[in-house]
Amino acid sequence: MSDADKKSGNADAELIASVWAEARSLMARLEGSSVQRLAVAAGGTSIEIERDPAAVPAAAPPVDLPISRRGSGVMPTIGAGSLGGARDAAAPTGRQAITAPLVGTFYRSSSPGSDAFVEVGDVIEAGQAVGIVEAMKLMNEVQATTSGKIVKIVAENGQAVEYEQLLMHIEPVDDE
Amino acid sequence: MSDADKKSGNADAELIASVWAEARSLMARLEGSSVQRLAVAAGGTSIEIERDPAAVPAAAPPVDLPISRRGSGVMPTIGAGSLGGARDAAAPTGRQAITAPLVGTFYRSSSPGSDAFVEVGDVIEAGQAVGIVEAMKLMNEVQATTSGKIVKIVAENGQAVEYEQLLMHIEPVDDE
Amino acid sequence: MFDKVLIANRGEIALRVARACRELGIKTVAVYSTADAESAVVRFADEAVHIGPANAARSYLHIPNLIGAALNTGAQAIHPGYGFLSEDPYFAEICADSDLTFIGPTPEVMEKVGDKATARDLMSRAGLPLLPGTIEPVGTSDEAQAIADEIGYPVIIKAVAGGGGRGMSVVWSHAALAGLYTQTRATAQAIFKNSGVYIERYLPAPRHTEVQIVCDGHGSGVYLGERDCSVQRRHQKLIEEAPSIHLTEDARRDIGEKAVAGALSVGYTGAGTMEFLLDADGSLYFMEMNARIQVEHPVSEMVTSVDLIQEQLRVASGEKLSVTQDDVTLRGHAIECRVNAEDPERNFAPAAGRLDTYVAPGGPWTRVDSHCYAGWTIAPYYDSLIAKLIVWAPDRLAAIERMERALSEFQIEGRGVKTTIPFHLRVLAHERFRSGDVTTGFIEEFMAEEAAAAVADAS
Amino acid sequence: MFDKVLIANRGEIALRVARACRELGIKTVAVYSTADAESAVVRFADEAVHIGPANAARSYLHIPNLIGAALNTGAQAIHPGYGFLSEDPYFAEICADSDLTFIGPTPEVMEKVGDKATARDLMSRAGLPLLPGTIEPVGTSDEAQAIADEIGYPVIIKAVAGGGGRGMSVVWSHAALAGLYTQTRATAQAIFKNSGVYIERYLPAPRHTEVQIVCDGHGSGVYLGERDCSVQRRHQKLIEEAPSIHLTEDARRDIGEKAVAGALSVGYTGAGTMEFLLDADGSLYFMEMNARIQVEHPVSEMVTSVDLIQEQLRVASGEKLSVTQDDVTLRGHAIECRVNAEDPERNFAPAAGRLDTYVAPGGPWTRVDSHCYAGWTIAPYYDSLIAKLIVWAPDRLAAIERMERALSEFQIEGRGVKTTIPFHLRVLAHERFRSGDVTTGFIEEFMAEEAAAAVADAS
Repeated sequence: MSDADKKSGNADAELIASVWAEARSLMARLEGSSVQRLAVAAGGTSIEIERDPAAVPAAAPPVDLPISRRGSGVMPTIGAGSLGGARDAAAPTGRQAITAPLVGTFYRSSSPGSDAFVEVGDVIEAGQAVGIVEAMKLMNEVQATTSGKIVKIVAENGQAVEYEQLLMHIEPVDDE
Repeated sequence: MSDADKKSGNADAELIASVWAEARSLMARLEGSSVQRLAVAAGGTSIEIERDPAAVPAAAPPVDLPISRRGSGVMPTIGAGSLGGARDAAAPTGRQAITAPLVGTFYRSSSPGSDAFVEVGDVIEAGQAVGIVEAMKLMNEVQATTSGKIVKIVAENGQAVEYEQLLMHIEPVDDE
Repeated sequence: MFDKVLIANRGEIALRVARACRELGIKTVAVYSTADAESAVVRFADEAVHIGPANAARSYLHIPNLIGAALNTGAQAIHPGYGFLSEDPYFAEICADSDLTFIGPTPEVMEKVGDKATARDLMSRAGLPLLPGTIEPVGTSDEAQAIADEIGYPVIIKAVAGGGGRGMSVVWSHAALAGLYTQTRATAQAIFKNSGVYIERYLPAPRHTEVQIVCDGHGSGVYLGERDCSVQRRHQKLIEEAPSIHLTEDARRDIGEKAVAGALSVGYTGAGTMEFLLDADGSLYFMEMNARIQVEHPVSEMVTSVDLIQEQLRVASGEKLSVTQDDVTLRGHAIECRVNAEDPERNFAPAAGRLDTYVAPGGPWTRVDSHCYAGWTIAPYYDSLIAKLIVWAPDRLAAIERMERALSEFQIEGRGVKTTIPFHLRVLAHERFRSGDVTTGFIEEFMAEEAAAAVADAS
Repeated sequence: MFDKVLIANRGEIALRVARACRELGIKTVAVYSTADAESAVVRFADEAVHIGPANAARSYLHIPNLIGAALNTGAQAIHPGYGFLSEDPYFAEICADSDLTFIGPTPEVMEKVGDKATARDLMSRAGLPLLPGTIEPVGTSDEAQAIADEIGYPVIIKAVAGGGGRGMSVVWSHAALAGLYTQTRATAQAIFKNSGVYIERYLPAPRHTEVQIVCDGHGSGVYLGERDCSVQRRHQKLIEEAPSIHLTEDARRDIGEKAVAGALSVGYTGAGTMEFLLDADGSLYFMEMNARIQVEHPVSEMVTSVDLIQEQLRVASGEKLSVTQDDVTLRGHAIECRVNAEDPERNFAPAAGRLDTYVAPGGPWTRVDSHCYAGWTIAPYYDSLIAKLIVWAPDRLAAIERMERALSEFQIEGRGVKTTIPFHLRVLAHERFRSGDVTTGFIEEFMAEEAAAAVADAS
């Protein structure tokens, strides 16, 4: 490489210090501004600042859900319609999702005609069966991961479900 | 690599400082404007600013400045090294670039052996010839676009030049 | 072979030429206007020279700057691509004067085949069939009337210097001739500064069929089969394919041999295309010759396995063709869709802008010739072609299916950017296109059909 | 033909299969682990089912979820791709039990050809040449010694259940045999839970040569020429090409016919590959059979014009092959470079991450099979193959030049992301590779040479 790389450490140190100073000052300046991203490069130095979109005033931040499927697909997929679980799981009320542990068919009761494992309003214990997912003729119990009250049952009896598909919502009971 | 790498650390520091100054001033200028994204690159320097779309008033067209060469090329090009003109043109001192109006060979004098059109330190008038660019055996006069003092001659006699390549710098004379 | 070639063009064809040069071990010089400083060919080439502002008249068409760039970089030859200066004999002459090889025919030959009347006269003598009509310009209204009466109606009056569908009038009856004759001459004078017109039989439903040839400087020439380019909108080709399913093997050989003979008879060198109209009865009529590589050359490459750009470079450097006619065998079927940055919903208005997303299709027998990439800004200054998507398959129907698959995975997005992809998909799905029964009027009829369906839906 | 097929795989091969399905009018169901929710095949497919977490054991290898996904979506068949469950007879059996067509041979055939000793025995009976040595596992050290003495040294001891270069020992002398025999058995037991080993002649400098076949369920089979895959690093193929320049036309026909006869003799259906070692004297020795599509299948496709995935789908659905042996003619030369997210400077350590830039090469005879796009995150959970770059040209040297051109325009960038592209470029530039004189030891020697040069440079 060239002489430029070998120039005195002093000059380098100065340069580096000044770039840091500049970066700090830029950061301060950006607070309250509408700038979302800034990149400056000059003579081998560069500063790049990207801000939290939410911190930018008036901006409606784009929400990225944990499992996102940003409509980029050329073709619709069943996944697209069935990923509600993750979104609802994030709801702030303490409500939690019970999801399918595997791919198969969801049943609310252990056999046709028998009572459902749970109904809306039931208060249950962690580990209690809330349904089954049948796969390859094997019945797999779906268990509640937490204690609480069933507030909503989303999946229907006999419905095909994929991995982690939302089945029902459970909410902690306050006075427990 | 080129002479550019070997120039004094001072010049680098100056350049960097001026780019930062430019970046700050641009940021201030952008507030309230309709610009959403701005990218300027010249020589090895570049500034890129992206603003919160929500802060941009109404239907703001994205502004893309004409010249940008963000060193993204897989292969080096002669263009990459020879766009100094634009950089210096942007310098805040009032210094202006005189660039090649076409592709060809730059000559400082009208014939071998005769005096150069201009030398550093000469004070000249707008429209005065400062050199010629030969293309297809035709001599094309390069004229100063502004009056002032020649402060630096960058292109050498007999050098191949491309469109808008920096030839020399001219600076307004204060008491004019 | 050359050591270094300057590419006097932009966009996909500049990149296509640069790729061929690299594959042959030739160094490349790209040239660019200010608007193209970040272009794919500038990134790809070994060197790049800034030749002027966005305005093509001051950059890609500015001969002194191109010659200067070639001399400054030590290039030995200039490849003109298509469009711009590719068929300009004056440019070819200046290249020669500057000791630069122009990659194409000589200026003299280019001049001859560039003039339609001269080209038709020469090719007719070489055995190529012409439409009944005149070759020489028709001098008076009376003369025009007599000729038209003899040919039989409908006839078409065309400007000698015309092109791109301008300066032409179809005449359906004796009564209408005199008026349209006068009018077409006036139009020709206004547009082309040349009032000369000629008259020939008008085919109401022809197929645009063109034969690809390449000739070297040693007296050899080959034909590489033909292309069907009948899918046109206002004389702009949209979809091209090879081979034409409407030619028999015998007809293909016959017209191919005549095309090569015609080209060799005028001393043609390099790649060239003979355009024909194919009538419903199987007759082919020579229309004109294009003395350059064409946009749609890849479909011929896919079915013949011959690299046309490499052949151009070879013969321009004085080498012989790398193939003989016996080596050229057709295999399978190839289709090209031109993806333009245009909005089909708004009458194909240019819809340029910055590409936020650009994901080209891939996979088997899928070729994309494009200069685009995510982050590239399609400028409004130049033509709207942003990608050529070419597929190959063993037969035409399989090629259509593959094209549909490939188009369906093409992602081009950006503020203000629209493309012809949805339009292509609708054309490919149309029964008439799938059957192959397409003439040059097909797209107008297709669009009228769509418009009528839209009206019916709305009511 | 099927109406709907589930693709039990990920990455480039899942997309490859989905493309073939779309081209045949078959609806596709993609499956994906949580890490692959944004994958190209999920975007491309008609439907997609979430089958488990990133860990492949709980997603791509989790049979109940795959079967459940197929039943839930009404798919009629499952394409296993390569790797994962593609050679698992148990999976094929469960598919059959669930009335799903497994796209591959029957479980019984898969089981037979999957066991190396059985496969060698069967293929030997069908006329395929074996290396001198045993077919059956060798039971005792004394027996091993006797056999080795008879074959002559060097010999190689290999685990019956081995693969990927593990569980093998080369023995150069009588004295070393007993010790290495015991040791290899122990290793085999530890890795493969099967201590069986066999012994055969060791070829110090073989070329990995494999024959592609496809058989339908109507008793027909064709061979599609061979591939040379000698450019390997630790038994991982890096560059593959077709045809091998070391086989004569006669040898090609002979081994091809024997490969088809061998496959048909065991009732093989679908696409499969017979692996051979090619000795310096031109002898071919059968090593094993792979009962699936292979990563490098595109090079065979490019020189034969046959779409192997489409043929797999055809024969699995009960149709006949679309080609006969006479239809299969070789044309030109094809090369594939595997672009892996690995850092060649750090001993090919995985170098995964988010792709900020992904610009695939394009242009003539350049094929990219890849699931990547700008914004995609290469996950560390799966294999490091991110793109297969395949080029075709009329001859091998032109193919190398084209590959160099295509690699030079491949842009893959991201924090932490490194690829094998620079390594490929150095291999392609090496005189020995260009001459074609490459054996399976080439890459080790190449790397040693580079290391030596680096040491010399530093001193």
